[in-house]
Amino acid sequence: MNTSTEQPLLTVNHLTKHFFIKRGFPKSVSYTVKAVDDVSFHVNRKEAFGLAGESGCGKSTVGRCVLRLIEPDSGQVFLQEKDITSLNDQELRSTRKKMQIIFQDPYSSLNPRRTIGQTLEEPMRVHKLCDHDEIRNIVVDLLENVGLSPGVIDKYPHEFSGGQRQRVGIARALLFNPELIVADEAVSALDVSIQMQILQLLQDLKEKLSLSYLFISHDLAVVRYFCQRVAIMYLGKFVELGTVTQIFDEPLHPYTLTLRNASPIPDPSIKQAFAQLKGEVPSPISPPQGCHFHPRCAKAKDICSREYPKWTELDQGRGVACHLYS
Amino acid sequence: MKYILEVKNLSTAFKLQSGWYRATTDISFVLKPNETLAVVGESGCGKSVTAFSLMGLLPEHGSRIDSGSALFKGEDLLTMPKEKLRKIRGSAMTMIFQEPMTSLNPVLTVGSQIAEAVFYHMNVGKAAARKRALELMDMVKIPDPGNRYNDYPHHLSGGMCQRIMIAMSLACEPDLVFADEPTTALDVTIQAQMIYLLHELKEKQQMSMVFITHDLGVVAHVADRVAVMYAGNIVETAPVADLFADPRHPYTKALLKSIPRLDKDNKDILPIQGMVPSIDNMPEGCRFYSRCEKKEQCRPDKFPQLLPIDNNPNHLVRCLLCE
Amino acid sequence: MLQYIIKRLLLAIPILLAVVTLVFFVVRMAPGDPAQVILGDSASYESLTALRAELGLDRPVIVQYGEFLVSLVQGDLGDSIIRKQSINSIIADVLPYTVELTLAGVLLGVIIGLPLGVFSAVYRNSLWDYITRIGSLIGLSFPAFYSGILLLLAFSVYLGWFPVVSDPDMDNLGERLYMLVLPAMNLGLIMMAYVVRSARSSLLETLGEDYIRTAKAKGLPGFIILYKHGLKNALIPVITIIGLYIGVLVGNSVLTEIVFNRPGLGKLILSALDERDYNLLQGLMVIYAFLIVLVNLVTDLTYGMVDPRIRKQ
Amino acid sequence: MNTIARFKHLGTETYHVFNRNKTSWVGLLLLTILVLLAVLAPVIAPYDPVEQHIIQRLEPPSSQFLLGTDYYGRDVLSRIIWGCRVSFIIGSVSVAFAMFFGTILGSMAGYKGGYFDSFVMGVMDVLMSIPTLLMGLLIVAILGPSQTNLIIALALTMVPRFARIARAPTIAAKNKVYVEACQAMGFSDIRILVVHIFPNILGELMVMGSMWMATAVRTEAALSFIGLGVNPPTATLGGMIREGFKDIMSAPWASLYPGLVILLIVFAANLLGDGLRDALDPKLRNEK
Amino acid sequence: MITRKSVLGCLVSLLVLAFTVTPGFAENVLRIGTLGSDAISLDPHMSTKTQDKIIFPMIFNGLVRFKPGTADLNSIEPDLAESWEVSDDKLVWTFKLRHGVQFHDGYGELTADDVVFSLNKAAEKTTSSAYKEYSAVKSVEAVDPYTVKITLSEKVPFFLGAVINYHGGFILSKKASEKLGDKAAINPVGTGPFAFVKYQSKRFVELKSNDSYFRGKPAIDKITYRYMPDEATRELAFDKDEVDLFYGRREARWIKNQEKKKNIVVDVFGLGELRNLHLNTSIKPLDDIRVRQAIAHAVSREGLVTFIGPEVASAANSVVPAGYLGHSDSAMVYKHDLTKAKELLAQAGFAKGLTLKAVITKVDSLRLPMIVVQEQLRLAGITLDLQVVEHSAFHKLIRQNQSSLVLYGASRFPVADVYLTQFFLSSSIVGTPTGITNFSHAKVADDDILKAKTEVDSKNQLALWAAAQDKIQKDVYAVPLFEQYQVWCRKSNLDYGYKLENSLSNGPLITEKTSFK
Repeated sequence: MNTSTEQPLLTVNHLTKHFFIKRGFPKSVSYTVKAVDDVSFHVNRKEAFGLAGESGCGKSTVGRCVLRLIEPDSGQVFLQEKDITSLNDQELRSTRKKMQIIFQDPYSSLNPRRTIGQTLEEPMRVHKLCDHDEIRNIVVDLLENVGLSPGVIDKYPHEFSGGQRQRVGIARALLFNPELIVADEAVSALDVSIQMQILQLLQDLKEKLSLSYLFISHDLAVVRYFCQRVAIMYLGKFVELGTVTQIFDEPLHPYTLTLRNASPIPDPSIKQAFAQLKGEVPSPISPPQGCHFHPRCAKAKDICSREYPKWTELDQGRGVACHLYS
Repeated sequence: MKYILEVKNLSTAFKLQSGWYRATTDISFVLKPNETLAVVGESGCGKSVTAFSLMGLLPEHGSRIDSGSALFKGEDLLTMPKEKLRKIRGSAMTMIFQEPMTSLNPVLTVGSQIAEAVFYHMNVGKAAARKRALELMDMVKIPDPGNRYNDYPHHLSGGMCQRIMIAMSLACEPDLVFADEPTTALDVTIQAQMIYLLHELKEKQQMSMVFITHDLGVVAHVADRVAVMYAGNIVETAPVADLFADPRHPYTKALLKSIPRLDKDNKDILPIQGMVPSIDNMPEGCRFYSRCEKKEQCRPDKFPQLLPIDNNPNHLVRCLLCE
Repeated sequence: MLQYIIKRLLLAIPILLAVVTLVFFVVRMAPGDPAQVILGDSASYESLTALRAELGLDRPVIVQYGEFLVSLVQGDLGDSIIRKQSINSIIADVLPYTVELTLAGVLLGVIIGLPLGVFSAVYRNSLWDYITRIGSLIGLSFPAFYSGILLLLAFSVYLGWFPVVSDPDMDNLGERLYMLVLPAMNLGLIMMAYVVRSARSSLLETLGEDYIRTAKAKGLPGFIILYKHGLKNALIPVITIIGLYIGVLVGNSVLTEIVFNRPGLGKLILSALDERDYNLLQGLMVIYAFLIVLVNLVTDLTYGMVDPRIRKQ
Repeated sequence: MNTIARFKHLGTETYHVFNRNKTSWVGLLLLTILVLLAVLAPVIAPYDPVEQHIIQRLEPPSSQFLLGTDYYGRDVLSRIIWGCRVSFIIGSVSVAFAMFFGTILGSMAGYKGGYFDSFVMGVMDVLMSIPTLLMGLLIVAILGPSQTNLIIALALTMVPRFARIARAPTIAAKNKVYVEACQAMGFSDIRILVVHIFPNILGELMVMGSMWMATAVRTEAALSFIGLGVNPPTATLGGMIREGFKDIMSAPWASLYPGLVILLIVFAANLLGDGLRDALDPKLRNEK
Repeated sequence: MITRKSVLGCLVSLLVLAFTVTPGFAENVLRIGTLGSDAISLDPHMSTKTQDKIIFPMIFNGLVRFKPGTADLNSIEPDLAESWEVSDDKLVWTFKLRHGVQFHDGYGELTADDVVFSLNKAAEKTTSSAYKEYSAVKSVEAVDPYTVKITLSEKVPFFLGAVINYHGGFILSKKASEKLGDKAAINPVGTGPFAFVKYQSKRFVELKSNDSYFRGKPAIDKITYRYMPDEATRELAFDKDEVDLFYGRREARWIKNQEKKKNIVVDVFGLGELRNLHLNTSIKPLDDIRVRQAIAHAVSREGLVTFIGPEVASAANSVVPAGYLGHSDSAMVYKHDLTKAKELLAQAGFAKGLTLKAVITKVDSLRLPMIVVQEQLRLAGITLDLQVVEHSAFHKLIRQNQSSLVLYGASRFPVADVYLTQFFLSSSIVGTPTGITNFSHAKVADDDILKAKTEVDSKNQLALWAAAQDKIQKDVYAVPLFEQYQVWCRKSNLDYGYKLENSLSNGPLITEKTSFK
């Protein structure tokens, strides 16, 4: 698993993104939401890196900042050696071919008024990737790759089921032969039986095309199944990072533990202690002082309410941000 | 009374462009007092439609109940006068919905929405209704109910709103609660709290519950018995331990094999191939036929019945191979 | 709340200023000459020039604009060119007529329109719904002057119930109300059409919301669901429509005033236009723009009253 | 209740809803007839619309003059037919202009956001705080009454409305995931706007187009009624009412018939717009 | 929803009121429905608008007046002046004032000072729009409180016209004018049979009887003079007994309809207003006389008279109105002849037709006939591109030389000189500093017009005027179209107290003798 000798495909250093929102009637107040706050990680080649956390923790924002669909406030994102945050529009467009995204919602991520063929052929036309006559062949190949028959090419998105649409979304992401795919809750909207089909497809493609994934999901079981390494986010910050076995079998951070314990395991013979969980996810507008998790933490100490814990690197690329370990 | 609810051969149809189509066919199940039945299935399998049919909440236009009966404490919900059903609804039989934020009226205070249920069913004054609402809010562990009473839904988090919904559904001490994916829209830590709360309340209140969900993990922790639905049919129903330990229907088996688990390395996961047939294109025979592992041993044209297996009246399966 | 109102009014200042500036220059681009209006057809070139100088119309437009702004800030719209009367008092004379006409129109429209819209939504796709919808669409299509003419023909000429000239004595309340009936009805019927339509569609939309389902699941009586849960939410878009309609209403009130021979801002603006009374025209446009800004403010405040999501955060 | 929603979604198509909505067919039919009348005016109209029969002034409807004659002894029917033509030209051309410029401004503002948005919408707000009719009044008074000036006046009053109509769905579409997908694909802003966003707001624009065409026809009639319409001897419906109004007692046909035709045009356009809206709006679609 | 009940209550009460309230009606109140949407000015020296001209003689007097109901220059009778004398050279006029004439509102007795003040005001450019009429006045002096002497610098064709109860001739109270200052314009104080009470802009002027009027207490107690710009409204208001007297439509068809009604008398009277079609010879191709002749032949007077109706209009044969001193019946008139018109056009090089641009006012009395003319010209192959504009814009555009044809005409003091000077003298050409209303840019008759002004012998004077008219018409600087009379309708029990044949003010004179029978 240790690939530290090789250069990572994606390196993210101290990524930060704050949103300003105005709210209120009659008096409006501006708030700063630290959606992503000083986040660093890397994704190795042919690796699926998971990003897990509850809604509003900023995991999707990280994914979009990596692609610069959202402009990060500070920090760098390197694709190999290229700093994406410093590219101009034109350079960005060509670099984006190496990084693509699969969205959560297979219903809204496809333009309802364009056929599958149009959706897939358009980027190739725009970027003049190949000869006009070849386009169709490439698309057909691609569709076969994602498990769709070429006959769907003239159909509209509404004629498809969710799973099929997600396959189209994947095909679109593969158009430019990318190296990195950001999968933003790519299977969350799908039914369980379809979920696995898509995950397997992604897995196969990874092998076949040497892809890497930044896999964003709230479903820990899916992350465990699909990823090699995973980072847990809480209110804009990483709380823990490590391999899936490390994180899910021996969680260090109390929040990771909480998450793990709260996820119901489909086995009635295992009794889970749901009763111990308390508190709500605080609003990202006003996160608690000190460690964001301390009001809900069973092991909170005095210092937890005062200082945010430093990120501590442990062995084998494992890291945690908790006063218990610093 | 042996059963609090006894549903027989319920079929509900919807109107599409090209005619009426059945969303659920031949739904039969029973519910004992103080029992939780989990109805599990993928989206579109008809689990919510069943609950709405029983609650009388189907849209007035474009839907109809084709056949069946549903005895609630001995009275048929499907044929009783509307006004009588309305009086049962919200008092003896209530429902919790999936989206707590949109299911609460944005322009009314949450407290008044709870009190309203009390006021219209329990024949008490406004002050008493308010008092009862505060009690209920306390019961569902809303901190500082006195102040929260006058909050509007948008002031509260999703978890809190769901607690309000639960309080509302328990206002008149119902005998039966339908919970339609009550935790799906919530974060996993909040979901766990909610599962625990429902469990606790059920112990306290002595009620039966139909818990609709697509999450087998949740099922494992809330249900006494499970009904698995597929494409508008119940395909298997069994006590929860039996179902997980010894699934008999090929769909149940495949489903259990296809879900990743957090506590294990998922080496042996196998997805179910193929797709659910669409409502306007249902096969004549077994609806799972095209995706079934053992379809070579089966015939496509015969529609299987829901029958006890191994002579166990608590474990029913709809499968030709098991008959 | 007061702070909010003040803030909104302050925000309206740039809009008003822009309107005023636009109108000021636009009006002066129009051919025509107030001096000619005052002196009549046979005035000589000399006397026209002399009068223009006396009226200060020969000075650079930018200077006139500056003066206008200065007096506007002091709340003074200046004097009418043609009549040498203060515009404030000219407008104050007729403003009550227009305001009472418009208010009566809106009230009438809402009072009749809202229940009809609710009725139509509740019994949707019934014969009555059909009639109401077609009727309201016809109402919406009526040019206000045409409906006015028809009303005038029917009620004043043939039935003789109402006067042809609705020019009441403002001190006589009875006469005032009596003469208000037909013009208000004209505005009200058109207003009603808008209200019926928006009330119907917004109520229908509301009735499909999740919380209505919740209310049903609670076993509440039908009319409680409709009024307590449905209507209050459905009112919000209706208020928007009423607010938006004010622009149409102003236009319609001008036409109504013409047809019913009623004094008011509309007739005033037409004669100011005819007489090229620049100052009066400017003043009127300022008043109109201000009224519209005011109506928007009232609309927003009403939202706050109806919708707690906007009220406090 | 996603099951039910999905069932209803299945196979619904604009055409079917439009088809089922009989009233919108009535609107289309009515409008078609009126447009045909207008287009074929030179063929259909029994008389030259400006030809005066001074001796037969204000004659009641007869076999010679089906809808009677006006103040100058001109055939009311012929003038109505030609008046329709003017109404349609003014209505459709002004809406087309307003739609074109309004859509460009609105969608650019919505897509770009920021200061550009604030500025454009600020200007639109200013234009909107002058009521339509008064705006028309001012402009026609300055430019002088003529068909072109009327079109300019009407278009100018409608530009901000279309800008608003175009802006909101542009913002909504901008936040749609598929637009984000386009950005991820490296498409230019213009391409996204034109190819991906615009088709999605086209439906709404068509609805509003027919509704505003109704309004434009009505406003034109109102301006003509006030006397700021098209120059004589051109027949306009509003102008006919104005001319006829003084003889309303003795010769109601000269003003009531043209009024009825205005009503018909506006009603038909509204009916069509209503039908289109029902057909295009998925929310209302389920109601029928 | 609390308001709902109360508003409903209001509505119900409205309906109840609708059935119970009927418009008030008091005896001896004369309700007049006039034209125009508002008073332009209640200063008689300033306004030349018809709606104001009508009301002035009710409030004011002149030194002399036409016998009520006439406009005959020979029937001028004393008004505020008891008598007058004129020097042999016709340059010095001495008026003896009536004693004991009281101004309204207690502004005291009329004296020579008031007359001097008023006439000086009328001659002053800034305070009068009629100042030109007084350009020959050298001085106005008060000899004693009851004697006024006026000295002229040159002979004037008909000087009494300047001191008659018309325009600049009205006598105002000096005291009131000084005291009221700017407000005098909306608070007129005169000596007439009716005194001003109040003015409500766009609505009405209210007058009350001047009980101390020197000719006796008026029979009418009160006058409401209501502005009703819309013709149909005036008519309907009369039908519904909301007015007793109103400005009617000057159209025969309409009059016939009115006469069918009971309780109505329609008065058709002079002075007629002449409508001339002025051809702007400074605009091509109207500099070509053949084109002008073609237009003259294309226009059909008979058609226009038919259009308006022979009862209220007659074909005009001169550019000076009939009945004016100096009107000539023998001036050259082109007959309606389409073939000839087309021939002439062809000769001028317009065989395929010709397009002319013209503006016309929104005012019906000019616009409506212009549309008939437009159609008549169309039949001859001349397209008239007509732009309808506001009345003041109409005049502005004419003065900017934007209109090739101008249909215009108005009533003036009934002497040919007034008309010829304003419309056909080269110093009156619009666009020049002294320009007034010479829309044709006519120069051809200058000599005759100027000579006639000072011609002592009235026979020669008439001949000069006739020559002028002939020249103007022969060269087609203007085409005389028709004369249109005044039409007023009154309740049949309303008696003016005199026989109404002509009126200088376009409306019936309401005198102390006017009464309800």
